Formats: sequence, structure tokens, C-alpha cells
Amino acid sequence: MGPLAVELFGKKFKNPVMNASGTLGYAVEIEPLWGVETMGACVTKGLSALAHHGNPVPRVWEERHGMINSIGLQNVGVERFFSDHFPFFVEKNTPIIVNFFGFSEDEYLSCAEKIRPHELIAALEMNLSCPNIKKGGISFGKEASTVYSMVRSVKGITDIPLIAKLTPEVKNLTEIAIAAYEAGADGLTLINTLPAAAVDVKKRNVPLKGGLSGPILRPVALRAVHECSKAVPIPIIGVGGIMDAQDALAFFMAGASAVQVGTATFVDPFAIPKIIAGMEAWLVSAGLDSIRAITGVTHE
Amino acid sequence: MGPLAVELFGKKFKNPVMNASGTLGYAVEIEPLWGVETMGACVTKGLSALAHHGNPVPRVWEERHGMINSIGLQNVGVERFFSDHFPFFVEKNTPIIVNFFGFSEDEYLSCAEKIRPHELIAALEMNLSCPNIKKGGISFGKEASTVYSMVRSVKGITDIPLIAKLTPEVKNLTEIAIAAYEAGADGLTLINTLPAAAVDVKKRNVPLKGGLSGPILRPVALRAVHECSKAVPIPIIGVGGIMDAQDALAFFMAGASAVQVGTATFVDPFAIPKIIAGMEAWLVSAGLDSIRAITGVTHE
Amino acid sequence: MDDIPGRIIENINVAPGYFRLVIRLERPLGKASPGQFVMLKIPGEEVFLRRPFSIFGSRGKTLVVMYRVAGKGTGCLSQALKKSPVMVLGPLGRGFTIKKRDAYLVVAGGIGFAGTRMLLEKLGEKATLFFGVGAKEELSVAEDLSGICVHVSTLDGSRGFRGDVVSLLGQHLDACRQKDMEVFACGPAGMVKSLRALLESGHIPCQVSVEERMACGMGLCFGCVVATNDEINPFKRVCKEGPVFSIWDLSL
Amino acid sequence: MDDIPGRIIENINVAPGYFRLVIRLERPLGKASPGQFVMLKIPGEEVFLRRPFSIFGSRGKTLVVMYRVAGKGTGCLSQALKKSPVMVLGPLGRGFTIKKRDAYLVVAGGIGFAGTRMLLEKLGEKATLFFGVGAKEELSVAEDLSGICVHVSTLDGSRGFRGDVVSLLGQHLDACRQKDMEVFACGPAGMVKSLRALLESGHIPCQVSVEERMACGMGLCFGCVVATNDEINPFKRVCKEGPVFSIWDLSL
Ligand SMILES: Cc1cc2nc3c(=O)[nH]c(=O)nc-3n(C[C@H](O)[C@H](O)[C@H](O)COP(=O)(O)OP(=O)(O)OC[C@H]3O[C@@H](n4cnc5c(N)ncnc54)[C@H](O)[C@@H]3O)c2cc1C
Ligand SMILES: Cc1cc2nc3c(=O)[nH]c(=O)nc-3n(C[C@H](O)[C@H](O)[C@H](O)COP(=O)(O)OP(=O)(O)OC[C@H]3O[C@@H](n4cnc5c(N)ncnc54)[C@H](O)[C@@H]3O)c2cc1C
Ligand SMILES: Cc1cc2nc3c(=O)[nH]c(=O)nc-3n(C[C@H](O)[C@H](O)[C@H](O)COP(=O)(O)O)c2cc1C
Ligand SMILES: Cc1cc2nc3c(=O)[nH]c(=O)nc-3n(C[C@H](O)[C@H](O)[C@H](O)COP(=O)(O)O)c2cc1C
Ligand code: FES
Ligand code: FES
Repeated sequence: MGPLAVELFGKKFKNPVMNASGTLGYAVEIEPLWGVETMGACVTKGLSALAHHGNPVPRVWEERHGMINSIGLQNVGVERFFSDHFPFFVEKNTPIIVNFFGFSEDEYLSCAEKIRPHELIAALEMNLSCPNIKKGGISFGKEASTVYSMVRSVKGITDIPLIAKLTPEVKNLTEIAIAAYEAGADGLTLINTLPAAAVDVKKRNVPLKGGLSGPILRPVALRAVHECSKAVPIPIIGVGGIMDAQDALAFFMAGASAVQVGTATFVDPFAIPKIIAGMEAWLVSAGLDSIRAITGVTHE
Repeated sequence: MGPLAVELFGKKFKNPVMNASGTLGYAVEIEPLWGVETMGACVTKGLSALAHHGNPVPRVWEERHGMINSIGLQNVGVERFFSDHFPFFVEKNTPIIVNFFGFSEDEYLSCAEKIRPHELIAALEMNLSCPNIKKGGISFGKEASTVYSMVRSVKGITDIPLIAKLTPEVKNLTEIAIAAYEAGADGLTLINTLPAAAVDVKKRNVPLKGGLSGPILRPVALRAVHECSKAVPIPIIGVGGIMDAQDALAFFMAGASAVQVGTATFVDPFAIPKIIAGMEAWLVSAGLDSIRAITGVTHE
Repeated sequence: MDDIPGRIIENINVAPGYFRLVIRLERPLGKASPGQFVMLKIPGEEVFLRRPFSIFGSRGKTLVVMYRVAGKGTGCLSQALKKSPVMVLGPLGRGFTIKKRDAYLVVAGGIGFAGTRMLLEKLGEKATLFFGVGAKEELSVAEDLSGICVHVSTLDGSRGFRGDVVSLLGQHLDACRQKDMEVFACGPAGMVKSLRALLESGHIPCQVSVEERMACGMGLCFGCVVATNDEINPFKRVCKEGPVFSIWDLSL
Repeated sequence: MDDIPGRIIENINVAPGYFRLVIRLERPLGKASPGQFVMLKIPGEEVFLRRPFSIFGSRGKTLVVMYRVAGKGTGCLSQALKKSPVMVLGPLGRGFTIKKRDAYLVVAGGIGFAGTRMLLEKLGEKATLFFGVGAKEELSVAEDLSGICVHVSTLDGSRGFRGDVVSLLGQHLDACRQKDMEVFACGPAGMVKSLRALLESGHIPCQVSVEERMACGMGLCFGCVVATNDEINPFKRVCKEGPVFSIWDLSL
């Protein structure tokens, strides 16, 4: 195992770099360029108990140094994922983290229930940015008490390690992180996109509201990782605007145990393999034999 | 009065473009380049009842398409502002909006009390992003109930129109906007900087945590303006990452009645006069005779 | 599919607003079929995402793109100097499927011509091109066609038929009704709609290349979907399942 | 003070890591006094904020800056081609105040020389320069000095005194003690600290140019402060009240 190897949720990963959910299709799409086994683990597109068609277009909008998306969680549903897409990961012998969501507690539970333990399923990643339709569309991730009860419910029905993925649009993210930890989460993914709106000045309309991602999210994500990693003892997966190895290293220094790369892949489809290679080269040049040597070094 | 003239808080402004608080020094500093009377109004640096020395350096950090600042609200105190700096605005016959803050309710009140009505004082702008030291440093702007009571208290002791300037790091900004409105605020300024952290990968430390500003804030600010302007009937001043006239127009279309320009001035010290000229030219080319024609046009 | 560094060797204004871009790649682009496209990284740091462009021509390490200035990205591109570095991801998407037919009618609206250029080359003399533009100056985009029958429409009447290209096609359609033919089209959304209305009655097979905003261009983000009649999975990715669809599968 | 468009006409590597940048401005820079600086917009979109650089030389519409590659901005700048457009805001700040004295000792550490170049020109033969660098190659930064007495130190001993420039100054200081003299200095924070320690006993007047991260460079943001002994208002803006301060006013 190389210097990038890490152990998380009781499992070994050959490196701590993954794609961010929803930014690598069903993973087979990237095959013509590089193999999914390059990554420590592959994070699935957000899955739900039933299939979702997603939102009408426009679904993506460019911003300076970032983008807004409003995909609307289009996916084939968790069952079809396991029948049609999971065999690909088995063939590639690549661990996956299954990102999932629901629009009600029941939907989360029924999705999680359908995911049977498998040696290649390293963890579930629970997307808590989803709107709760029973509560007028307020996202589950907004209140510490809701996060606590949601994480606890899912923990009650699955033996697979559970990661809570949090939204940054809250009053106090550290409080939410602590709630997820106390409810039994095995890790946290920080952060999901930041709610934003685009205005089309030519057409004088708002073509879409959605989640902001890309470099413009990075300083906000770094703060989230820095503060939450001081507050909870579980591993944190940092995500938000990582474009290159230097960006990734900043997240480890801020306290992350792994990172995910999303939007960067759209700008440079080889971003992920380059980040992995760049981190390895940096560790060698810094004379360090493990990425753990810099994890959280900024916590003085 | 030209096509940019607006009426706000019962006062007339020759145009709806101002500097953002804290980004134009005491205003006299820009005089060698352009006159402060170019703007509809000048927003003061954040003032407090007593002088503040501010934070140690580094206070500023560059990000891709933005910056993080941690000035720490250095200012000479409201009394010295009025003795030393206010005469400059009188000489220039330029309306000002007095931005102020405190670390406790008393500090806000005692600052606001010291500001006597004057025909050139168009409004007070209450910076609610300040940490409340009595509540362990949680900012006043986080809870609707706190915002309500703070705005109400200040309204009780001043006759000058009051604008509440809100922080975006909340659970639901619209709720907070409504609370400020219900407490009697005459307008809202949206948004203040977004809390963020910088990591210095070379030095392996966190050189500063502070507020993110610049273009990277724009899509978040636009969403805030769009949603809050639908929810409250008072004028909204949009701020966050406006770099040129197109950006400013987007804010009006989203629902702003005026805009403020901050970080752009550091990149191009003539940004504000260029934005004013560019907006005027755009209105002419669009065949519109008033900026009000596009205010809120995106609210279908 | 590959992501290939290249340099601009020509970037010339061929008609008002239209540019011909020639790129010298470090490696040859993989074999492209008509209707496929590339995602181009525009030189400089100003434009964040890549932009999709049809493969206008590709031979060895030379790639040709024809583009119209539409906004920020194409505006920046039109300013790019010779030797500027670019990245070219492609070939991407599913292009036109060519079945043996008696006649092929190719309909191109404005810059949509770029999406049919390789197809015309492949179909050769069996193709008839219906090319609609705003004014005659734009016709220089399609200068080097030989051996292909071309019908032209201009909105301002400065050349050929005065009006839109679908009306032009309408005038010729009856003459071909009997034949085993297929229509191939590329152009703006409005053109696609009226084309469908025109062809509705005759049940004429028609493949159309559609456009949608893209982030990745390779099926990763699900940003570029178009609504189809597929009940189970209506939203198809333009960059992956498209950009060419049967016009009858689209839910317009 | 003015914000002036200009173009790079020379950007050459004069010593390892050091570059001499010559800019042709559209208008002459206003009259600059020694120790003043400019805020330079680096070509391209990659670098967001401007960067502060001392005015190395200015005559008519020509501005000369000497810089050392320190990070992203200066790295980008070193790649900038001739003719690249820049914006130059300046002259900025409060420079050195020159009182009539018998002798002037000018202390420059590395690229700090750039901050003393105009001062040396003004002081002429009355100045003695103490110039400290890492290795002799860096000395070419100060090649064109004539009529000025220069003492050199190198950390690696490859030329002149082996060691740091403050120790070098220390060796010469006693010889000048009696005179009515003043020290002017520009260099890294460490140099300023040891300089103060050296001068502490003699109460020798000393003005020093300090560096701090800047956003605006003209007093707008209060980002660039340095702590002084002023009790009422300790934090002074380097770009406005500085960059030159009396070393005795600083709270180091
Ligand atoms: C498969 C495909 C092939 C294409 N081939 C060509 C071609 O050969 N020549 C050509 O000139 N144009 C072509 N286009 C359209 C071209 O991609 C857009 O004109 C271009 O992306 C506009 O970018 P912009 O930054 O100049 O415009 P802006 O409006 O500033 O772009 C903002 C965003 O909107 C997207 N966008 C805007 N208009 C379109 C559009 N019509 N289609 C897709 N995305 C759009 C941009 O990609 C960008 O993400 C093609 C589009 C697709 C989908
Ligand atoms: C008044 C003044 C005059 C100067 N004159 C010169 C000169 O003539 N020649 C020269 O080579 N350098 C000079 N410097 C230092 C020069 O400004 C920095 O080396 C440069 O800004 C570094 O930018 P960077 O992007 O390459 O480095 P990075 O470290 O990537 O910069 C990141 C940020 O830190 C700031 N920063 C980093 N180092 C310094 C520093 N030492 N001082 C101030 N800000 C810094 C940058 O401005 C930028 O905002 C001067 C500094 C000041 C304050
Ligand atoms: C197109 C797109 C689709 C996304 N889909 C999901 C999703 O299904 N589930 C989820 O938890 N996050 C989703 N995200 C958020 C990303 O996983 C990630 O948290 C965010 O984009 C920030 O990372 P980045 O800046 O590297 O892209 C999506 C992001 C994008 C851009
Ligand atoms: C250096 C600096 C100082 C600031 N000081 C204040 C302040 O004193 N009071 C305040 O309400 N906002 C302050 N702000 C926030 C701005 O007024 C503005 O809300 C924010 O910067 C977003 O606008 P921008 O992107 O145009 O800069 C400051 C911002 C900066 C960059
Ligand atoms: S553009 Fe990303 S899926 Fe088509
Ligand atoms: S850099 Fe802004 S005040 Fe000095």
C-alpha cells in the first residue's frame, strides 16, 4: 500500500480520493478515459427508493469559477442501480459509497433497507440536503434535531457504515455535525452545494436556482472541514471546489481524512487521476510517508 | 434627475449605486481618483460606540475570484467619525448611510443614539453579522427572534430610517428578512460576507478565517435578493460580487432597489463610476427611462 | 474518446459573427462519425466550463470547428490568438445513423450547418441540402460543398427562397414523397419544432441533432437532458444518448 | 495618483528569481517620491487582486519595477509576454522623508533593494549602501549604481562580507557614530527586527519601509496594517500611513 492508503470506517482504501456524488454519471461513462479503480472508492449518483426523472432544463448554469446545477436528483432507483450498474463495480473490484436520499423519512429508510451489505459497499452516504416535502420543502439538514433523528433511524436499519453529507446553508454547521456524530454517523461528508440563483440579464429572467459548486465553494468548505473536524472524532470527507492536488492537500491540512472531487472533472476530465498523482508526488517531495502526517496539521 | 434616480426611505438619490461598507476607507481616500458625490450615497465604514483597533494581520487573503477578510471592524468610533470625517461629506454634499455595529445590544443602542438626524444622513445600516459576546460569540443575525428584537430596539431610539444588513450564514434568510421587516426595518442590505477559511499549504496553517467577498459571492447574493424581495415590501440593497454594470443589473432584475459595490474597487478603483455609467448606457440602449422598469422583473 | 492538447492555427471570421477555427492537435482525434461533437476548453481563465462544438472537419491531427459568436465563451474564443492552447475532448455523443435510402434530405439552420457538414461529406450526391440563414453573407459558411444539390433560403430574401428553411423544405417535399427517404436536421429549437409539424402527416423518418447547455459533455452530470417519449426514463442526455435523436422520440 | 493602462515592453530575468519589468504607460506616472509604490494588475484573469511593487524607476511614460518571484502573482507576472496589458495604480503611500544630514546609511535586504533604488538616486554621494543578498548572483539587481559607496554581504560568502546585512552594518556603524546620520532600510521582517536591535542603544534615527499583504493599496480596506506604539490608534495602514515608518514607532 502506498503513502496515500488510508483506513476509514474499518476498511482500507488505496487512496483517499473519490468523485463527488452526481458528478461521474454511473461511472462507466468515464471508462474511455481512465478506470474507476484509480480511485480509493467511487461514490454513486444519488439513489432513491424509486426512480426520479429530475428537473426540466436548464439544469446547469456557468458562473465565474463555478456553476449552478439543478439536476433534480434524476436516477434509475436503487433497485435498478443494483441490477444494472453494480455489476460494473464488481467487475472492476472497486469499493463504492452509495449516496442516497429521499423526500421523506420513509423514503430514506426504504432506500437504505434495499442496500444489502456487500464487501464492495464501503459505506452509505446520506444526502441530507434534500427537501422534506412533509415540512414544506425545508431540507432535512437544516436542524440538528432532524439530522439526529434521521441518522439514528437509518443507523437502526443498516449494518453498513453511514456517512452523513451535510448542507452548508445552516445557522451553525458544527452543531449539526455534532448531532450527526451523536446519532451514530460513522463519518461526515462536507459540504454539499450552496443554494444560489442565476439571473439571465439578456432574457431578464431567473433561468434556474440550484446548488453552487466549483472553486467558489472551496473557502466555505475548508472552513466547514476545519471547524467540524475539531468538534467530532469521526472521519470527515472534504468536498467543494477541489481542482488540483494543492487544493486537496489544503482539505487534509484542514482536517479531512478523504476528499471528493466533483465539478473539476467537468473542466478537466482527468482531474481525479491528476490529483491522486499530484498528492503522491507532493508527499514524496515533502519527505512524508503517509497522508495521515498532514491530516489536521492546521489544528495547531 | 436621470434614469438612475431612485427614491428610497422617503429620500431621493441621484443613482442607486453605493460602495459597500468597509471597502472605501473613510471615503476621502478615493478622492484623488473620483469624487464620492458620483454615488447616490456613500456607506460609511462600520462604526461603533467606542473605537476598535481591529485584528492582527494577516487581515486579507486572496482567493480565486474573491478574497477573505478579517479586518475586525477597526474604526475610530462614532464620535470621532462625526467630528473628523463627517465634515468631508457635508463639504461634498453627499448623502451617507451610516453602517454601525456592536458586540452587545447596548453597544448597538449607544452607537445609534449618538447619530443625530441630519439631512445628509439617509439611513443607518445595522450590521447584524457581528458576534454577540454575551451569547458566546454567535452572531446577532442568526436567529429571526434576535433580529426582530434588535431591530425593534434600535427603531425605538432613532428617527433615522433603519436598514438591516443580514448575514447569509443562516438556516433560512427569508425568515430573517421577514423578522427584520416586521420589527420595522425600512430596508435590507443583502448580503454580508460568507464565513470562510484560508489554508496556507506551504506553511501548513490556517492564516485566517474571515468573510468571503467578491464574484464568488454573487450567485448566493442573487438568490438572497430574489427570495427576500418577494417576501418583504421594503427596498433591498443588493451586495456581493458586483464587478460591472451587467452584474449590477442582475441584482435589480432579481429585486434590488439599489446596489453596493465592495471588492470590485480593490481590483479596479474606478469600478463604481464605471458601473454607474454602464448602467445608464444600458438603460438608454434598452430604451428604458428608469431603472425601476427592471427592478424585480424576474419575479415573473 | 480522448482529451487532446492542441493549438489554434487559424481563427478567421468567415461571415458576420461566424468563425472558422482550425486546431492542430498533439494526437489525432479518434474516428468521428457525422453528428458527433467535441468539448473545447477555451483559452484563458475567463471561461470556466468547456463548450460543445460539432466536428466540422477532422483529418489526422487537424480539427476544424465552425462557430457563431453567441455569448461569453464564443466571444472569448473569437479573440483567441494563433498558437493559443486549447484542450479537445472527443469525439463525443451518438451521431447520425445512416441507413440505405433512396434520398437524404439534410436541413440546416444557420450555424446548425456545422452539425451536418460531416454528414453531407459522407452522404455525397445522394444528399440534398436545405440551408437556411438570415442573410446571404452567412452562406459562406457552406462554401466548399461540391456535387451536392443545395437549396438556400434567407430570411431577408437576399438569396434564394425568402423565408425560413422549413418552408423551403415544404415546397420540395411533395416532389419526393414517393421515395424511400430520410430527413436529417440540425438547427435551432424553433426550426426543429416546425420541422416536426411539417413532417407529422407523412411519417417521414427524421433524425435531428439537438442542443442543450452542457457541463461535462460526456454523460457525467445529467445536465443536458432533453425530454423524450420514453415513459420509464423520459430525460435523455443530449451529450450521451444524443445529440442526434429521432424527431419522433422527442417530446417537444 | 492615477490608474494608468500600460503595456509590458520588457520582462527579463536579471538574476535567479529576479525580474526587471519595464512598462510603457499611456500617461506619465505622477511625480513619485522615494519609497512610494504602485499596485499592478497582473495580465490575465488568474490573479484576482493587484500586487504592490516599489517604483524602481520612473521617467516620462516609462516605469521600471524589479521583482522577485514569490508566489502565484509574481509567478504569473514572470510568464507575461511583451505587449501584455497591465494597469498601474500609483504613486501610492508615504515614502522616505529626507532631512538634511551629514550621512545616510541605506540598508537593503534582497529584493528590498527595489524599495531603496529611487532613494539612492536622490541621496547621491551622501549615501552609503549596505546591500545584503543570499549569493553573489543576486547582486546584478543593483548593477547600475554609480558614485555611491556600496558594502555587500552574502549569506553564502560568495562576495563581500559573509553573513547578513545587519551584521555588516554593525561593523561599520561605530565609525559613523559621531556624525549626524540617519538609517533608511527596506527588507524582510527579520532584517527589520535585527536592525532595530542593533540601533536600539544609539538612538539613531531610522526610517524603514515595511511590507504587508494588501487588497486595495490605497487605504480603503484596512487590510495592510502594522502595529505601532500609538496608543489611541495602534494599527496603521502600510499603504497609506506607510509603507515608510520610523523604526521607533513600530511595535515589533
Ligand atoms: C452538441 C452541440 C454541438 C454544437 N455545435 C456547435 C457548432 O458547431 N458551432 C457553434 O457555433 N455552436 C455549436 N453549438 C452551440 C454552442 O455550444 C453554443 O453556442 C455555445 O456553447 C455558447 O457559448 P457562449 O459562452 O458563447 O454563450 P453563453 O450564452 O454565454 O453560454 C453560457 C452557457 O450556455 C451554454 N449555451 C448557450 N447557448 C447554447 C446552445 N445553443 N447550445 C448549447 N449550450 C449553449 C454554454 O455552453 C454555456 O455553458 C453546439 C451545441 C451542442 C450542444
Ligand atoms: C509597499 C510594498 C512594496 C513592495 N515592493 C516590491 C518590489 O519592488 N519587488 C518585489 O519583488 N516585491 C515587492 N513587494 C512584495 C510583493 O508585493 C510580494 O512579493 C507579492 O505581492 C507576492 O505576490 P505573489 O502572488 O507572488 O505571492 P503569494 O504569496 O502567492 O501572494 C498571495 C498574497 O499575499 C500577498 N503577499 C505575499 N507576500 C507579500 C509580501 N512580502 N508583501 C506584501 N504582500 C505579500 C500578495 O500581495 C497576495 O495578496 C512589495 C510589497 C509591498 C507591501
Ligand atoms: C451536477 C451535480 C450533481 C450532483 N448531484 C449530487 C447528488 O446526487 N447527491 C449529492 O449528495 N450531491 C450531489 N452533488 C454535489 C456534489 O457531490 C458536491 O458536494 C458539490 O458539487 C461540491 O463539490 P465540487 O465543488 O467539487 O463539485 C452534485 C453536484 C453537481 C455539480
Ligand atoms: C475589507 C472589507 C471590510 C468590510 N467591512 C465591513 C463593515 O465594516 N461592515 C459591514 O457591514 N460589512 C463590511 N464588509 C462587507 C461588505 O460591505 C460587503 O457586504 C461584502 O464585501 C460583499 O460585497 P463585495 O463582494 O462587493 O465586496 C467588508 C468587506 C470587506 C471586503
Ligand atoms: S453535459 Fe453532462 S451529462 Fe451531458
Ligand atoms: S491595502 Fe487596503 S488599506 Fe492598505
